[in-house]
Amino acid sequence: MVLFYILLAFMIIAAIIAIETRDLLSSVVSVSAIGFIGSLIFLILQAPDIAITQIVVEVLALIILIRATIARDLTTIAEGREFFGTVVCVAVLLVIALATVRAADALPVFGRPAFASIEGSPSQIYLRQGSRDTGAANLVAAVILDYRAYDTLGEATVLFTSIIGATAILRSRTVKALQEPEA
Amino acid sequence: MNDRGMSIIVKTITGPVKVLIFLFGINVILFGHLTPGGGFAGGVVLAGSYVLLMLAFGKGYAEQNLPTSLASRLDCIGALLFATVACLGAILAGSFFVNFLYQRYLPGRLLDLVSAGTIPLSNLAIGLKVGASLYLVVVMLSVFGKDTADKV
Amino acid sequence: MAYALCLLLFMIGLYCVAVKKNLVKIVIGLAVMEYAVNLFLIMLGYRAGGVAPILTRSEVGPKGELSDIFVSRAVDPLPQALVLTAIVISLGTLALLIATCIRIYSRYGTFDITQIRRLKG
Amino acid sequence: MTGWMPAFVVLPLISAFVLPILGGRRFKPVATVFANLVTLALLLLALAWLPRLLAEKVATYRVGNWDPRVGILMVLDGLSWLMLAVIAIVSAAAMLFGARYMEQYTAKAKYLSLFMLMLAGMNGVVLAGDLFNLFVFLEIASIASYALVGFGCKDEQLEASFKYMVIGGVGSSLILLGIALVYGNAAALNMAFVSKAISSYGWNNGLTFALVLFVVGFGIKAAVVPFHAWLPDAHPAAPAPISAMLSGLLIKTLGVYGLTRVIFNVFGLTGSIGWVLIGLGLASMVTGALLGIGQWDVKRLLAYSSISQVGYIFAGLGLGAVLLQLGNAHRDLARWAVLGALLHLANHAVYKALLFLTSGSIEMATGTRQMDRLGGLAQRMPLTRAACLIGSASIAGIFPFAGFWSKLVLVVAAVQARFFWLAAAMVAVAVCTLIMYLRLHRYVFLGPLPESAGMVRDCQGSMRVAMLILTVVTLAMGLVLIVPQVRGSVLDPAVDVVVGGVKQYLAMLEG
Repeated sequence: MVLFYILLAFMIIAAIIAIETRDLLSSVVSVSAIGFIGSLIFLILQAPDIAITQIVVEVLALIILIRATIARDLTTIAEGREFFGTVVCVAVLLVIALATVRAADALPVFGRPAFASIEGSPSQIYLRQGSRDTGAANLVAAVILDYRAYDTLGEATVLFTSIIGATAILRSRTVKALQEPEA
Repeated sequence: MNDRGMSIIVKTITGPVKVLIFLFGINVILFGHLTPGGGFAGGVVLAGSYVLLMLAFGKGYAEQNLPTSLASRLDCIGALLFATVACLGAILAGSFFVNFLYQRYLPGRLLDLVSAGTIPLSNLAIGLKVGASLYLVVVMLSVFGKDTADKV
Repeated sequence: MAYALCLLLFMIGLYCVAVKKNLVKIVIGLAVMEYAVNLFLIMLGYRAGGVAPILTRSEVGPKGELSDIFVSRAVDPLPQALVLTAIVISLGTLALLIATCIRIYSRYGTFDITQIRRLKG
Repeated sequence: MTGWMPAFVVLPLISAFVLPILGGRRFKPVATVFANLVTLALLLLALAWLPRLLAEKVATYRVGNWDPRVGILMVLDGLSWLMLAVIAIVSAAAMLFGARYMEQYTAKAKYLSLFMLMLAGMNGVVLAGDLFNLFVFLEIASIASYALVGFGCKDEQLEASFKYMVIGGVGSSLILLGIALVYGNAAALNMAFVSKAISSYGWNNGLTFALVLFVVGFGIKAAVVPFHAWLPDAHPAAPAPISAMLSGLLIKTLGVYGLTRVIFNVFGLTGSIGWVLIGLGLASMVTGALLGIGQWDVKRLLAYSSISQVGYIFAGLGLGAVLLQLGNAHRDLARWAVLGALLHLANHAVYKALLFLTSGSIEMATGTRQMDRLGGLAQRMPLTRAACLIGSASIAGIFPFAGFWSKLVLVVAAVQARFFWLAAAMVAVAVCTLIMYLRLHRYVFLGPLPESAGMVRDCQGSMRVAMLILTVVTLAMGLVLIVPQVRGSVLDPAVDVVVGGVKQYLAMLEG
């Protein structure tokens, strides 16, 4: 478990680097570093499905992000908002951070999740009857494609929407000549 | 081997490596219900193999290999396949998204390839859809602005 | 303690979106926020000394009944299903954001908000 | 009949998948007609559902025949039906209007597909009985609207869409964090089981923070005042039928409906949530009206007035919540307040969409939206003028028109509940709205015809039909309140759901 905390600390450091560096390319690289460390953490947290998906999605996200920054505005970026605005933002964020920490304390302790203690919670049913109801050995796939397949239909549609949207925005010929509306 | 794309070394390596990546993607999709991974992860790996091809050999070569119009059609067909699997559940077994294959016709034994009814079919449909659409986006992103004169 | 670190990551992402002036930096801030939420979801389902919720030959008896050890030690599959969806949603949003960034860049030649006149706040 | 419930979501989804294939050069008219047929079919399906809804209050549909504890449940009750009907009417009219208006843009197949996806997302949100399912369909509708706002690819449209994406993305992450916190405490995602777990395991500050996250997340989607920064840029930049859908439906379905479902049916009324809603509503009302008066761009004026009208709805719901918390003595007064808010929601969706369609036809005819360069269009565009007149009369709350009735109910409820300052604020904002729209008419329709507007003619074909439909519906909305049978069948089930709160939602799912 110590490894988990070390990796989490690396993630936070990488996030701070991603935000504070002036050079665009190095901040893109450190964001994908967060993604890769994240997939390692998912492995530690016994979520192999998510680790595979995270690594592979991270590779494509890196390609997309680099595509946006290569041969582009690589010069140093004008520094952030004037000092006063930053201080106000940091103050507001500190208040929100305190509220989140207090809320997180109310959650069950990190190692003992709520579903274990609550009798008859959905996850216990998935674990106990998952393979018998759906026949899938990988219970996560059982949950995704049989118990909650409606979510995955929505999920496939989200990706479909963003692809159609991206191609619509990136089309080269956008507006026909605004001819007078014919009779 | 025109000059677009990367150096000669990368091009020679890309040939066999692309096939391996593609096979790995197919493996992740097909065994989605037995081993970790599934439609999404496998689809992204498929897209990765074609993106590697595009990066190594330049956009023209990749265009011949998998034109964007075909990719957008594959995207729509994959999504339609997944929707029809869901609607078949509604028609054959009463309610939307029922795993009719497993519950009615083809239970199959646990832990062998053909065992979870419609789950592998849905995995295939999602893998096709995710692969085609992500390849399409990466090509559209790299084609934009480079050679198309920006006429609005 | 672990939740606090994860939510700290969320705050860093929120800070970046709120303060930074560069379009790509804002997109990076949004991506960091989504990583933090995904991590938080998986941490909710983790069970100390848990086992991945995937059945292998050893855990399944001849007639397909499950060993009790597996059920009592396996990690929660439900948040993993949610995170799989959330990861692909964040990829979709990222693709759309970058497409708009590139289009804006081809129009203004810069990623900086101050030069792009109409963006307020 | 219950078997048809998924059709509300699957029909637009499948047509969204088919349209890009169908939308080739020579198939464009076929694609447009197909899309119009789909929206009309949804309208008929929604209306056909009404008699069944009156028979038994709630229809639940188990996706995949799974027990609600394990699988996903689709729920259609009074409130969802009201939203479905409003979505169906406005989207049918917007699609009809768009069939002709979008000729000036390329890639029409992609526009139709994105329109269908937004429709499917909104129907999915309204029918969702599961928290994460609500989030996924909320995400579909939002991403489709991000792309549609930036559809024109001109400078300000791209910036507006980028800003909308960033703020919307932050909102979605907050909602997902809220759902994660709720799951951490309740270990269930189905709304009924979450509310049962909350009531049985008691309230801790994790749930309070989750409620705050939901209010902020849905508030961003509903463009309430502290988070309204994106709306005045996004709505004018979108093409006219899309800004009609955005202003009329999206902020209501994603923002107001989501918040109502979470607050009234899942979390129940605790603490000062009622006062928070009233505060948000009041702030949006006043800011929207004050900022709107100074605008010179027609669509920006309409966008600011959307913010202030949503403020009315929030204030009405907040008033209902506060009265419900005071105990059963005020129950029927709370019913009146919630009835006013829901009626205002339906009214505003219809006539705001009409006003945006008229602004679209003005823009198409004259090519500009700036009021100082327009003028005297009354003679040249009679139908648009009539539609705009009726729309602005009803939004300003003039007697026989729809807006008057809902504002009347809200003010009466506020007065009877001894909230005189709230009633006074509502009346004051109504006066500001009246000034806003008189100014709109003065500059756009009356006055001399500028010489630059050479060959201006009224809109043609399907745009005309769409505006006619919405005008007739706006006039008919007044009857919804007066005629008791109509009110009994349309509005009362929705009000029962909201006022019934957690207990009724639980009883419904167990039954």
